[in-house]
Formats: sequence, structure tokens, C-alpha cells
Amino acid sequence: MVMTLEPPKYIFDPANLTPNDYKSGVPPVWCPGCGDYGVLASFLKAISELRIPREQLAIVSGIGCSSRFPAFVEAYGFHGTHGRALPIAAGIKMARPDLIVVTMGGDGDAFSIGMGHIPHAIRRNMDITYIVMDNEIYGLTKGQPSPTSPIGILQKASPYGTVERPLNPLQLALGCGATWVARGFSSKPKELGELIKAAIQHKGFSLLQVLSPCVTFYDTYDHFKSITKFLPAEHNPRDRTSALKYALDEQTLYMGVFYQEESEAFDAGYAAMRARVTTPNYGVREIMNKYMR
Amino acid sequence: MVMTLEPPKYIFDPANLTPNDYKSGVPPVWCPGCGDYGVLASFLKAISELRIPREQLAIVSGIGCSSRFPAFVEAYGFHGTHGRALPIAAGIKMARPDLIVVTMGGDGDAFSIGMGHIPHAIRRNMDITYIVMDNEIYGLTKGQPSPTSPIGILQKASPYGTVERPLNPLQLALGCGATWVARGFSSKPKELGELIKAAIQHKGFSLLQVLSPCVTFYDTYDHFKSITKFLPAEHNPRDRTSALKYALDEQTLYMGVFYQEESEAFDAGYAAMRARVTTPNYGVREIMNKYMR
Amino acid sequence: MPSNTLTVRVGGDSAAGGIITTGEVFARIAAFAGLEVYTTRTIPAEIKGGHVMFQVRIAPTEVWSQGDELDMLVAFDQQSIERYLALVRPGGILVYNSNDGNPPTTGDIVPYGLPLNDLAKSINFQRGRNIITIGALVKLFDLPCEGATVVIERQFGRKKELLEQNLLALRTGYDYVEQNISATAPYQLKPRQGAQKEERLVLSGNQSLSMGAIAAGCRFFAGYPITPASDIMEFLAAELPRVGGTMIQAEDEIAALAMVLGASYGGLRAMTATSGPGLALMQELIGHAAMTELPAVIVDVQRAGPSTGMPTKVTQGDLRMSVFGTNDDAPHIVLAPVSVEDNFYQIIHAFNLAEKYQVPVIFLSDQDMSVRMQTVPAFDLTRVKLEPRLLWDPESGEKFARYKDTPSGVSPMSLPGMKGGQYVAEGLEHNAEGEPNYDLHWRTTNMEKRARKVRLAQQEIESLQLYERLGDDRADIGILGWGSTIGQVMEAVERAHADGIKVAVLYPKMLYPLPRALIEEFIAKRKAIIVPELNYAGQLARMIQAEFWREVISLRKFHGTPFKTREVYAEIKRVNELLKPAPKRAAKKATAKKVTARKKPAPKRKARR
Amino acid sequence: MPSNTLTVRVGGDSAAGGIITTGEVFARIAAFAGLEVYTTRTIPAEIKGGHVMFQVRIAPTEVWSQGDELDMLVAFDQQSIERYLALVRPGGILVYNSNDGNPPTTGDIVPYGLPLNDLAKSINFQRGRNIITIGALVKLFDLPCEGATVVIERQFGRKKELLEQNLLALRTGYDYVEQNISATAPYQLKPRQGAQKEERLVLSGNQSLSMGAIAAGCRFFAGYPITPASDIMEFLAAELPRVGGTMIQAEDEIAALAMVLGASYGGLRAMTATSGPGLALMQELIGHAAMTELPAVIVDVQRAGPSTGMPTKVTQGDLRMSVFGTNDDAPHIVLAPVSVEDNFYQIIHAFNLAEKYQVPVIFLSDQDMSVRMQTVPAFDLTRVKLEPRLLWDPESGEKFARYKDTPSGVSPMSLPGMKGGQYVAEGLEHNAEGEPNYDLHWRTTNMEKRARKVRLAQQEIESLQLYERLGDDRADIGILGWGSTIGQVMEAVERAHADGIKVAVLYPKMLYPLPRALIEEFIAKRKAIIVPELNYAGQLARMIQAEFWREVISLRKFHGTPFKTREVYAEIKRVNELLKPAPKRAAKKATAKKVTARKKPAPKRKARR
Ligand SMILES: Cc1ncc(C[n+]2csc(CCOP(=O)(O)OP(=O)(O)O)c2C)c(N)n1
Ligand SMILES: Cc1ncc(C[n+]2csc(CCOP(=O)(O)OP(=O)(O)O)c2C)c(N)n1
Ligand code: SF4
Ligand code: SF4
Ligand SMILES: [Mg+2]
Ligand SMILES: [Mg+2]
Repeated sequence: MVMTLEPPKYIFDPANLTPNDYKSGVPPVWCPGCGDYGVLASFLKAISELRIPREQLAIVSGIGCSSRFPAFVEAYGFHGTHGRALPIAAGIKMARPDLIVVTMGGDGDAFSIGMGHIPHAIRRNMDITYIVMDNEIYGLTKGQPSPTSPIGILQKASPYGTVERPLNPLQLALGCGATWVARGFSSKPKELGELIKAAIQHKGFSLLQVLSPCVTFYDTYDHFKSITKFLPAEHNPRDRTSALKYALDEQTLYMGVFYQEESEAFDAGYAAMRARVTTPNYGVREIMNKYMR
Repeated sequence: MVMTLEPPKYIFDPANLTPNDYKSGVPPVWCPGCGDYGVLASFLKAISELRIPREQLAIVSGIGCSSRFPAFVEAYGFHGTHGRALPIAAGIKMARPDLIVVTMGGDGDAFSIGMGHIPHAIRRNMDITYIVMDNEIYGLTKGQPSPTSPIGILQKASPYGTVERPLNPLQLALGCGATWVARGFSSKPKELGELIKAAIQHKGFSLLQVLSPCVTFYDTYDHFKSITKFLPAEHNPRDRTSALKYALDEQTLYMGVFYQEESEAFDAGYAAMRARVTTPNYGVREIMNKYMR
Repeated sequence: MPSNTLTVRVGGDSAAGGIITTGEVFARIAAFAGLEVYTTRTIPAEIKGGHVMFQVRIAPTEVWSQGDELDMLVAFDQQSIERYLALVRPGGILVYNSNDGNPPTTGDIVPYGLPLNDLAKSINFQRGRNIITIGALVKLFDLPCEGATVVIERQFGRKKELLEQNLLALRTGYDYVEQNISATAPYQLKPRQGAQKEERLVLSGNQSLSMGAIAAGCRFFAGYPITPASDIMEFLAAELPRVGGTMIQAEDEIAALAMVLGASYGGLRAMTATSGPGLALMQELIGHAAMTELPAVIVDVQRAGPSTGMPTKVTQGDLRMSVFGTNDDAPHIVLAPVSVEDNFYQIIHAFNLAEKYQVPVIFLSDQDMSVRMQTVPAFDLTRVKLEPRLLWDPESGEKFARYKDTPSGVSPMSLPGMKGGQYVAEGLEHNAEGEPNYDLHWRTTNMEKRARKVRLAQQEIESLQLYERLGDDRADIGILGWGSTIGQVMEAVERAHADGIKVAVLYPKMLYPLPRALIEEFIAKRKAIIVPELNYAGQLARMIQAEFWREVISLRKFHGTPFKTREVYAEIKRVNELLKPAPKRAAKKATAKKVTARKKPAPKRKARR
Repeated sequence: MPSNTLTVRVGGDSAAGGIITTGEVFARIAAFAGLEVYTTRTIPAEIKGGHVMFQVRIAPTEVWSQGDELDMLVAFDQQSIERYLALVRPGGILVYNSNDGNPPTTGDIVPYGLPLNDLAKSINFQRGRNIITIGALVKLFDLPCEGATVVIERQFGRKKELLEQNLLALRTGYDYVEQNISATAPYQLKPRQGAQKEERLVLSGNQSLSMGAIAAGCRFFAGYPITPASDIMEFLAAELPRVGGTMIQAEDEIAALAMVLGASYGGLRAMTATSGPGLALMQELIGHAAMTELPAVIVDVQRAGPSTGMPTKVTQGDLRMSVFGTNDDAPHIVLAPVSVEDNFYQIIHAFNLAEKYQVPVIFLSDQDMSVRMQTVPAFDLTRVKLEPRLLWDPESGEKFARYKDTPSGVSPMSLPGMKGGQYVAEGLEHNAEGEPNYDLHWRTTNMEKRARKVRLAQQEIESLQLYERLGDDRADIGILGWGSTIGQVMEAVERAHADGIKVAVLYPKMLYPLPRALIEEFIAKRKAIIVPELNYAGQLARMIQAEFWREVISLRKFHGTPFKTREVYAEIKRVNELLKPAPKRAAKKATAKKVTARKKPAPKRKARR
């Protein structure tokens, strides 16, 4: 009995579950006021509206406050090691293309230790959604600067201010050829929910940066509120140049879908190749025959 | 005796060394015809023209055919582990700002296992030069696809063709906010030499992608010759949009300096901060006093 | 019943705030008064909020452990009473908020109610309940009130108004006890004669270590945040630039060590600090440093695993990874300090050994030692001797060969900038010049050379006093341990001695290479060797068995908390029984045993130190 | 002097090309004729070019090792003569190009000159010298010419013209010998009766392993190229999609294992393969797999370190990293196959143990085994039994708890898609439901549970026959080894038996947990235990000492080449002497000893297998 799993037929759940039905019952450990609560609420709403069966959803994360996410959702979850959520998710997706795979984590997990995996996830363009809860800080380890912290930020680990310039995750993703790039904000739950739905529905790799303040170590609520704005109606998300222009803006943090493009997903492409080369009645016996003396 | 090194004054060598004087005497192990020979020749010429004292030059590499580079140059060298050349170079530069630090390696070393360090090297913008010898293949391990291999490439590790799209290193670097980005070709030694000189002279992080074919596992000489072209005169390397436009071109691989910008280097910025906070006669005694009961 | 040692635990919900502050401020007041303190705390699993406790043990002489039982419990909520009351010794005290329910009527324990809400209201300072409590404690223990004032001033001095409120709160608590609770304080803690004049520090293991690094000439640090090592990075972020050094927060642990190796290559004394998961990631580069013969100090503040495990709890489970974690045999050194104070001196040895032998040195601290605050004598800076790296002399006229074979195995090194000193730090097997070379001759020479250096480092054991040897050397029972368990062991041994059971104690601080002669001599003299460790496998125990072909008794605990003194004591007793030549007993074998948590506190005993 | 075993070495510059082909084609011709072959080769340190040698040992019965001395040297250049002539046994043959200088006049060796340039010219095929040589060898050894033709056809069959040229070259060499060299062939290699009818494969260890993985139901592989593991990835890149599986080349080793864990979580049998530096990088995730209880197979084809070391050379130096490399105690399993053939069957056990016990299994092959080509009996697919993962039954009505404690420690697992089976694979310490939880109860339960599973796996030793037990079980001398050294050991033991020295041999294939009962029984019967290993430290030797408190004799070699039979034999002899009860000798202690390279070949002997 060789364990090739027959992907179960993917069926949207007829049960019409409410967001509450997707709660695992594990109470979130986040600080009161943490932006991640907002992300969780929007996420629950989004998946209930998409009517994703709970057993068909896999949520993968790394390590961080935000990476505690999977525990709070009634779904399959994988709380990985720091920075490795994306390749874990890739393994799940390739093994189980029938699943909806959502990767979640923080800015440190994603853009610092996990950085090496992002350009590759993007170029593979597997059908995975990556939601990065960006608080511009390391929350769980109590407030060190992250790759998205503004230059000069004062923290215990940077008592005289940081010298390095922050990364712009959207610009980076566009630079790697991402097929779906967006930004949301935990305090705009309705729009965030829509973005999450769109991200999950995109066939390919989708990167959703969610501004999600850390009230305890770097409270950016007011700051984010003052500089966020939705992308103007004239922005065409299929226009890469326009996407780049808005992504580059440092005065205003635009929210919405910056870019979107249809391009073959790795899982689909690999499956097509596999279908081409799979040979019926081909197995170890046949392989062995090639090595007969 | 606390070992804070006083950086020796940096003096260009009066000896007027020839490129040959920068040869270590270790014969290169590359296959006859390997593009890396051309890079070595251009490099030796460039450093001799810059009159860099041999003992003031540090060359750091990872693992790969191209990463064997340091052994062949009469300079200080560091043959690191696979993918870690950049952070090693960063340590050297911060410890010894008086040195000229050049990092070298291949496309696999840089953009696959080493990918996690590139956006950070770029955002720190330390005064380091990174020369990536891009043969669009893993040479040393005998010909597996690399992140820059074209889609569909047939190799032993991809007998049915790869599915993932290649990375565009220049686009990626620009997306991370690089301050100096260029492309050269091992078969254009004169221009390559000039690019190497300019890269070293740039104050900040400079990324130079050098097309350098692997004759043994993926001979791209003809291909590269047919699709390379120098950037047109009207291109202004201070114009990021223009840089992006040429970097995005997949029909033509442009050569030359795509982008260049002056921005504070991490080493300089950190030194300035240090100068601000360094306190004379401050030491362990004084630190200890803060913890007196 | 007055006593001269005292263990107080403060418990409550950290969301309400102030639990840790209460404990810490009280500890500082005691220290200021000339007493010795030793604190422990829990860290809630929750990110914010969640139950916490802070424990202070106070005595006139040095305190060795957290204490097994409580003399006093200060409970800010009902949960604290439920959790900890059983730990209070008979005759001990429960301090509780009498505005907030009644204490349980446990016959043996004396309840002291403080009407905290009323008192806070009376001074119009709702958040002042902690400091009111401190005021009460100060009076209860008859500590000097002026000292308390100074400590409060230091803690809250920045904001004048807040300071005044807090001083008032202090007074309020003090006065309340003075007026309402029996005239004689239940404990009188008198410092040793002249203790107040001694220079003493109050700090944590991580602070001690960081200060030691600066004393050791460390001028480069690169790190990546990880509990419980992050505050080393934060300490050095503030202090290194002030002494001309550099601290970089790297993008991950691999980059951190890579930067350290680069800086070391450049000539600086360089260090990184991490915890288990980070050290796992560093193994490839540790092997590289061994191969290229680069000095580097790598601190691992051990936290409970496996994997992410219990990041806020202690383990000594990274020993084997530290010794054996690289691919193929990569000789290097592993050290472990035994106490908060020891962190300072040992990290200096770590740097000196790294530089002298041109090897990576892994330094195994642990979560318990790292967060614990203790009074320690001011560091004796005259003891700090820096061992320089053996450098090539460009004037020597000799052609430089980086990996030249020498009797010690240590080759003179050049630094960038030295004319004629050019070489490649080479991770491939190489010849003397550092050129890749796999010939039998060079392979043999270099494998031997790299191992020889580290074998030689063993000989520093005596000159650097890389061990603690305590107890009674004539004893049949030996305890051979490592790291921060020494405190509970010493207390247990003193208790055993009082009972007439002799025990000898050896704590090597160099764990790799294992100090052969020292251990051989020590174990040869014993009938039974107990190896106490905070890990599941008995990692040191097995290393000892591997090297000395002798069974040892492995005493293990792996629940994320330090040993209790009574756990070690019980094992000593058990082994002592086994050694008695009663024919019936001899059949029972002295086999390995794990400490299983005991629910009930052991019978009361008097602590000695 | 005809003999029925034969060792031929072909040497030359790889830049000239064809050295490896010559050896390989010759080996295949012999195999085709029904003979058993065993090949070794060197890989030049240079990227292209550089000196190489290819060695074939041929016999009618199974060949156990590369052979210590040469019966014939085929030297394509002067350097080969200089390097290897001393290895040729007295009476052996040197084949050389007589158009290219004269052979040295070493009395004892018979020079056969082939005018290769002339012959090649005569057929107008300059690059044909290798195949001409093969033709000559075929005749010299009286191998069937038809077989040679078939092999050449397979090798060059794609291009008709090239094939014809090569067939002509083959004939030319054959004819030259027939006409010019003494009528009787110096060796007559006759296959065993009926051998030609047996199904036999010619393959390398990596090919055997890869095939085994597919037989084991592996349907997901992610890897990152690294010598000498890359060809496992390449094999599976071609074959996995054909059987419905997936192979991904990841961006690095960490990502590779992360993908494997993800695929395993999804329900597939999944594997990665790497070498030392890659395994070092994977340690953090190996701990995570142990904690989350995910099956995974991690192959390490060991190559000489430390660090990058000598990537094309063999070591057995990753044993300790494999066992002890994670932070804190993370129970898992380590297996090691002993031969090319064994790679197939053991990797199946690796998958079964991983799935059955829900643990990561590290599989330690080595460079020598991985590249060596050997004849092995066709794999017996009826022996392949797949052990399924214990799955939760959604129909059971019981609420699912992923980490439910069970007597075996193995908890039924759900797979995504199962309704009600939702859980989080949790790297933090957790309760039965997988929710983070550090309580004493759960900590204890889970640490015990994870360890219990692995202890239980020990009991498979007998049912799966996870060991080789050879030699004479009554012997005083025991050899306890692991991995690919078994061949040389077996030859040495046969030689010792012929000399009247009895030796018992045990090769456990499960190295962690160490099979307690098996080893205990084995060593209890011996007066001396030799542990031969290809590493510097004597890694297994020390593990044995740690677990059984008994000194063993550690026989080590760390130069990147396999043992020679005579090195093992010499040690057996030495130990045998020591065991003799002569009063003078008893004083000398049987201590650990390293093999130092001997320059001169040992006196000739007749190989047996
Ligand atoms: C290998 C490793 N290194 C470091 C850590 C410590 N660590 C835990 S979470 C974290 C960063 C968290 O930041 P982010 O990803 O932004 O998440 P947040 O807590 O802000 O949501 C770090 C450094 C770890 N767990 N593992
Ligand atoms: C940790 C680790 N993984 C894998 C390898 C094997 N390896 C050596 S070089 C290399 C890739 C080389 O490709 P590239 O960097 O493009 O250099 P090139 O040889 O093409 O110049 C790999 C995968 C290694 N040495 N270390
Ligand atoms: S520390 Fe910050 S990110 Fe973490 S839970 Fe609290 S508010 Fe949220
Ligand atoms: S294998 Fe390719 S990259 Fe390597 S040396 Fe040869 S030609 Fe150059
Ligand atoms: Mg964050
Ligand atoms: Mg390459």
C-alpha cells in the first residue's frame, strides 16, 4: 500500500458556518489591544464567507506573537520554527493540493530570519496565501527593531537609534515578480476581510501585508491611522508600474490590492508535468530493470 | 590591553603593482573556458588600477566554483560556508572599516541559500562590494538549476524542465532599495574591469551581477553574446524608474550601471553614532557602578 | 520565631502589574541594607498578563539557592494563595489583601491582612498597593526605612510627582504595620558586621556576563533576539559603542555568527549570544570556525526544549549539542559558569581561551542563572588578565604560513593590514599556507593540530581554576555537576554534613574537553558519583561514562525549574543508604533515577547560607 | 598465475577523459559475464581535470571490499605509474601505453605494453584508446567477447557511428592481445555455475537508496544539491513524478526539511537527503519534528569534514551530530546501512520506523557507499512491507486529541481533510490537544511519551533484523562496527580465521537508540572489543562506553579513504597478542589506537570473496 493520497474532492462547506464556528476555543494570548485581534476577527469572517470547510484549511506559522495565530482557529495548523513557515506551507500544498493553505506570521519572522524563503515562494508562485502581521517590531521577544522598523527607532536593542533603513515589503515582493500583492490594516476590519478573501482566492502566491500594531512595545495606532489611505480608484492592479509607484510612497501607506496577475502556479505546473510523465504500471520493478547488469 | 584596533591609515599603494602582482600563485581549479577566468582577469586589472594595497583588500566568498576566487588573489581572503559570504563580509567591514571588502560568489550561493542576507546587506548599505558570478547554474555540484536558471531548463535535477520562474537579481536589488546596481559579462573584460572599479569605489553596498558562463554544465556563451547589450547613453543611472525599466527587459540583458545613489553607509552611520556616545574614561568600572546595590 | 534567613514569594496576575516590581524593589531594599539576596521568578506563558511570581531569599551571608519553602507568601490574589500556600512552612506568614476576601484558615500559618484598597484610597493612589505592601514588609522585617526611601527614589526618581506618591505609599504601609501588627517583627534580618561598607552589586547572570564580556575586551557583538539571551544583546547595544565597540542586530543567528567570525578575522574579540534553537542553526559555522581556526565566543543561554519547547524555562539540555553538534569532528571548547557572579569571570576565560587557542568557545549559561538577580561582590578587575592572540611578526623575515604546524598546534596569525600576511581562512582541508589540499600528510597534520590545541587547553584547568571543588574530599559520595545547579547542591551537601553524611563536590567549568586528570582523580576516590542535571538524558552523566567507563548515578529533572535542595538531599541520603554494607541492601543497585516532582514540601529545615 | 579474484586499477588525468568510463565499462562487462564486481574511485579536487583512478574488483562470489593490492594496473600516464605501481602485488601486471615511454623495470611486475597510439591510428579513431584498452583487458581475462559487445552497445548505442567506431576499437584491442601476448590468459575469471541466470543489478549506494525510497512509498522529496548526496535528488527528480510523487529542489537545506515536514503533515511519506553541512543546518527542524511527532526521513551521505572539509571523501564523522545535534533532548532514530545492497532495505525500515513511531529518522550513508558501484542481487520486492501511520478513526466517536498519551507513546494522528481532526502541530510544549501548556503534568507526560516511543523502536531490532552478526560467536575478540566498514572487516576476519584467530562481528544498523540487549549480550561474551570507525574521535566507541561503562578499542581512520583490509587485520592480530596470557604482555594495555597510513603495501595474500 503506497501512500499516494487521492486528493479528496474539494467541496465548499454547505453548513454555512459563522465566524464563531471557526474559533478553536483556545483564548488568544495577545495583549489587550494588540492589532492581531483585529486580524483574527477579519480572518474568521473571511473564511466563513468563503465557506471553507474547517478540515480543508491549513494554517502555517513561524514564531512570534502573530505566529500564535493557528492555535486560535478551528482548522489544521502548523506552528513551525522561526522563519520557516513558507517552506512548511509549500510542503503541505504540494502534498495536499486540495487544501487551502494560509501562512501567517510577523514582520520579523517573515522579513528577517525568514527572508531567504520569500523570493523563492514568490518565484514558485505556489497557490499559498501569506499574511504578514507587520507591527514593525519584534513583539514576542519584547521589542527589538525589525526589518520594517523605521530608521532611528529607539528600543532597548537600539538605544541610540537604528542606522539601517527599513525594507519595503511590497516593493520587495514586486521586485521578485509576485503575482498578488496587497496591504491592509487591522483597524480596517471590513476591508481587511475583503483583502483576505481576495488573497485566498488568488490562484498563486499572494502576499498580504497587514499593519497590526503592537500596543506593548511599539504603539503605532495613531501613526498608522494618520498615514494610511486606500488606493485610489484609478489605480489598476494589473499595472505593475502603478503598483510600484504606490508601493514606493513613504508619505502615505496605501491599502488595497497593489498588483495582481495570472500566472501558472507551481503546484499546477508541477501537476501538469507529472500528469505528462506518470506512467501506468510503472514502479520499482521497472526502475530496477534499468539497472539489471 | 583591550583589543580595539586603531584602523591603520588607508594609503593607496605607491608601488604601482601590475595585475600579475595580485596573483596568489595558486592556479585556478576552474574548467578550461570557464567564464570565471575572465572575471579574475578583470578583477586583477581593476584592483591594480585602483592601486589597492594587497594587505588592505579582503575578499570573502561562500561555496561554489566561483567562490574559489579568494585563493587566486594575493589578498586577505575568507572562504566561508555556502551562502554566508555577506554577513562574514559585514563583520569584517565593521571590525575593520579601513579595509576594502569585496564579496564574491555564484548565483546559487547568493540567490538560493544566501538569499536571506541580500535584502539586509542592501538595507544596511555597508560599504561592501558584491560580485556575483552568474552562470545560471550550480557549477560545483555538477549542474543543478539555480534561481536564475530559465524556466524549463533541462538538467539531471530537472529532467522534465523546471516549473519555477527565474529571479531577476537586479530587479530584486532595486526592490530592496540598493544604492548601486550593475551588470557585466565575463566576455567583456574591459567594461567588466571598469564596472568592478566603480563598484569598489561606490561608498555603500554595490551589487554587480556578472554573467559568467559555465562551459561544463550549461554553456551560455552564445546565448549571452546574443542577448547582451550595453545600456544606452540616455539611461541616467540616478533614475530609478529607468533603471527598473532596463532591469525588467527580458529580451535584452543590458550591461552597465543601472542605478547609483548616495546614501549613508551603515559603517559610516554607526561610526558617527559611536563617536557621539563614546565616553572617555568609560569602562567596566563605570558600568559596574550602575549596578552597585 | 525570628530566623536569619528568609524566603518571600510575591504572587499575582502580571496584567494587574507590579508583582515583579514589588519583589524586585523589596530585594533591592534588603541588598541596600547590606543583606545578600537571591531572586527567582516565573515568566508567564502568556505574552501579557498571566500569573507570575517573584521570590526573594535574603540572608546575612551569601545565598546559594532559591529556597525550598517559603517563610512568607505575599498574595495579591486568590490564585496565589491556592498555588503557593502549601509551600509556606509551618509558622510562616501569609500577607494578603484583607479588603479582598479572607485568608484560608490553615492552622499553622499566620495571616497578616493588609487593607490595601483602603490604604491606597486613603492616599488617593490606586496603583500604590504594591509600594504600600513594600512599606509593610520593610517594617515587618525591620529593615531600615531610609534605605527603602533611597531605593524607591532610584526606581521612580525620573518623575517627581510619581516619586512623591510612591514615597507616601511606602510610609503608609510602614505605618500601618507599626500601628496594627504586633510590636516585635517576626524576623530580624541583620546584615553582617561591616557588610554595608562592602562593594556589592545587584545584578542578573546576563548582566554579569555582558559586563564580563566588556572586561574581556569584547568589542564586537552580533546577535539575534531570543529569550532568554536577548538582554545580553540589549546590554551590549548600550555599552559597546560607549567603549568604542560595535553591536549589530543581525537578520538571523547564522548571520550573527558569520558576522562574529568576520570581525574576529579582522582582529576583534567578538561574541554572539543565543539560546538552543539559535545554537542549532549555528552549528555549520561553528565547524567552520574550528576548521579556519578563528576565535569566537558563542553564548547559549539554555532554555527548555526540545524545539521551541518552553522558552521561559530552564534546561541544561544543550550540552551534547554544544559538544557534538557539528558535522565531523571539529575540536572546540565548551565552558559553563556556575553562578551569577561566575558568569563574569568565566566569560573572560572564554575569550582568553578562544584567542589563545584560536577556536570557537561555546559558553553554556542557562535561563535560571540568566534572569536571577543576586547580590555579588563587586568584580575584582585586578583579576582580569587578557590573553592576546598569537600574531605573526611581519618583521620576523619568515614567510607567513597561516596554518603552520607547531608543537602546541597554535599557529601565529596575521591580521588584515599586515603586509605579507595575506592568506585565506579556508574551510576546505588545506596545507600550511591555507591552500586547499587533501593529501594524507596535510590531512593528518591538521586533524592532529586542531585536536592538539584543544587537548592543550585542558591544561589550563588548574591555572585558570576552571572548577569548583567543595565539600569533604574524603567522602565516599561524590557529586559531579555542572552549571547553575551548584547552589542547591551545596545547600544539600551542608545539610548532609550536618547529618553526618560526607559528600565531595566537583563542578568542572570546562566541559569540553573534559578535564581528564581532575575528574579521574575525583571519581577514583568515590564509591558513588551522583551527577545532577536539568535535562532528560543525563547528558554529562553519559559523557563521564563514555570517558571513564564507570557508571554514575544520574539525577535528572527536566520540568523547566531548578532543583530543590531537598531533591538533591534526598538523593544523597538514598545513595548513602545504598552504600551501607548491610547485606540486604547491597542487592539493590544504585541505578539512575529521575527526580519526580513531589507535591508536598519537605519537612522544614534551617538554611545555612 | 591464474587466480579467481582480481583487482584492476585504471589511472590517468581526468582532463584527458575516459578513465572512469574505461573502468566502468570494464566492470559492466565483467558483471554481464556473471561475475561480481565492486568498484571504487577517487574524485579529483579540481572541478575539471586532475588525476583520477577507478578500481574494479572482480570475483565469482560476492566482493566485500575494494581490495588492498592490485593485480593489475592500467596506467594511462606516467603519474599513474608513479602513484600506484607500489600497490601492485608481486607477479601482478602493468598495462601501459608502449607508444608513450617505457615501463619502469621493477623486477616483480609483468609489463604489458599496448601500442595505443598506433592501434588508435590504425582504426583512425584517436579517442578510441580507452575502448581499445578494454578490448585488450577482455582478452587478457578471457571474458566473453559477446558480452563486451552488448555492454558497449548499451553505453554508446545512441549514436550509430560512434557505436561502430567503439566496437571496432574493442575488437582491435582484443585482437592485439590475442596475437601478441602469450596464449594463456593470466587470469581466468569464471563465473559461478548458473550465475548468469541470476537477476543481478549493477548500481551505486545512492541508486540503491533512491530505489528503496520509492519502494518504501516515498512520494515527496525536497532537497538541496550537495556532494555526495545530489544524485539521490536527481534520481528522484526523474522517477518520483513517474510514480505520482513530487520532488522539489529547495532554496536551501532548511527549506528542504521544512517542506518535507509539511508534506509529512499532509500525509505523504517524505524524505530529504544531504551531507554534513546540510544536516548541521537542519538540526533546529529535526528537533521540531521530534516535538511535533512528525515522521520524516533525513539522509546524510557523510563526507569528510569538519566544515567543508574534503567533500569528495568519506567519513563516518556525523554520527554524534545525528544523535546529539538538536537543542535539548529530542528523541529520534538514527539508522545506518552497511552496504550498497543494504541501502535499499534499510531505507525502507527508515520510512517504516518514522511512520510507525512518528519521529524523524536520520539515515547515515557515506560517500564511499554512495558512489561505489556494485553487483547486488535484484531486490526482493516481496520483502518490502510498508508500515502505515497510526491514524485516528473519525468514526470512532472519540474526540480527537493529537498528542493523546498511550502505552506505546504513539498517538493516533489525523490528516488534513479529516473532519474533526483539526489540531496544531505544536513546537511548544503542549497538552494532549496540542495547545501550548508548560504544566508539570504535561511536561512530564510528553517528555516520557516522546522518549518511550523511541525506546520501543529498539524492540524492532530482532523483527526487522537491524543488525549483521557474523564471524565466530565463541570468539574472545569482538568487532563492533557500523556502516560501510563491514566489508573490510569481514575480509579481515576471514583472514584471521584462516590464521586460527577467532573473531565475532556485530554491526547494528540502529545506532540510536543503541540496541541495548543485543550489544550487551555481544560484548559480555568478549575479552576485547574493537570498534573500527572512519572518524577522528571514535564516535561509536565513545557511545558504547557511555552506555555500557566498558572500555573498547577504538580503531580510527580519518583521512577520507575506507579502511584497508590489512589495517583491520593488523589490529585483530595486535589485540590477539595482547590477549595472550604471557605475563610480559599483560602489562601492555590494549588502548585505543589510530590507523596511521602505511606507505608500503602489506605482503601479498589471497582474497577470499
Ligand atoms: C531560531 C530562533 N531565533 C529566535 C527566536 C526568538 N524569537 C521568537 S519570536 C521572534 C520575533 C518575533 O517578531 P515578529 O515575527 O515580528 O512577530 P511579532 O511577535 O511581532 O508578532 C524571535 C526573534 C526563535 N524563537 N527562534
Ligand atoms: C550547506 C551547504 N549546502 C550545499 C553545499 C553544496 N554546494 C556547494 S557549491 C553549491 C552551489 C554552487 O552554485 P553557485 O553558487 O552558482 O556557484 P558556481 O559553482 O556555479 O560558481 C552547492 C549547492 C554546500 N557546500 N554547503
Ligand atoms: S507584545 Fe505586541 S505584538 Fe505581542 S501580543 Fe502584545 S501587543 Fe501584540
Ligand atoms: S563547472 Fe562550470 S562554473 Fe565550475 S569551473 Fe567548470 S565551467 Fe566554471
Ligand atoms: Mg512583529
Ligand atoms: Mg552558479
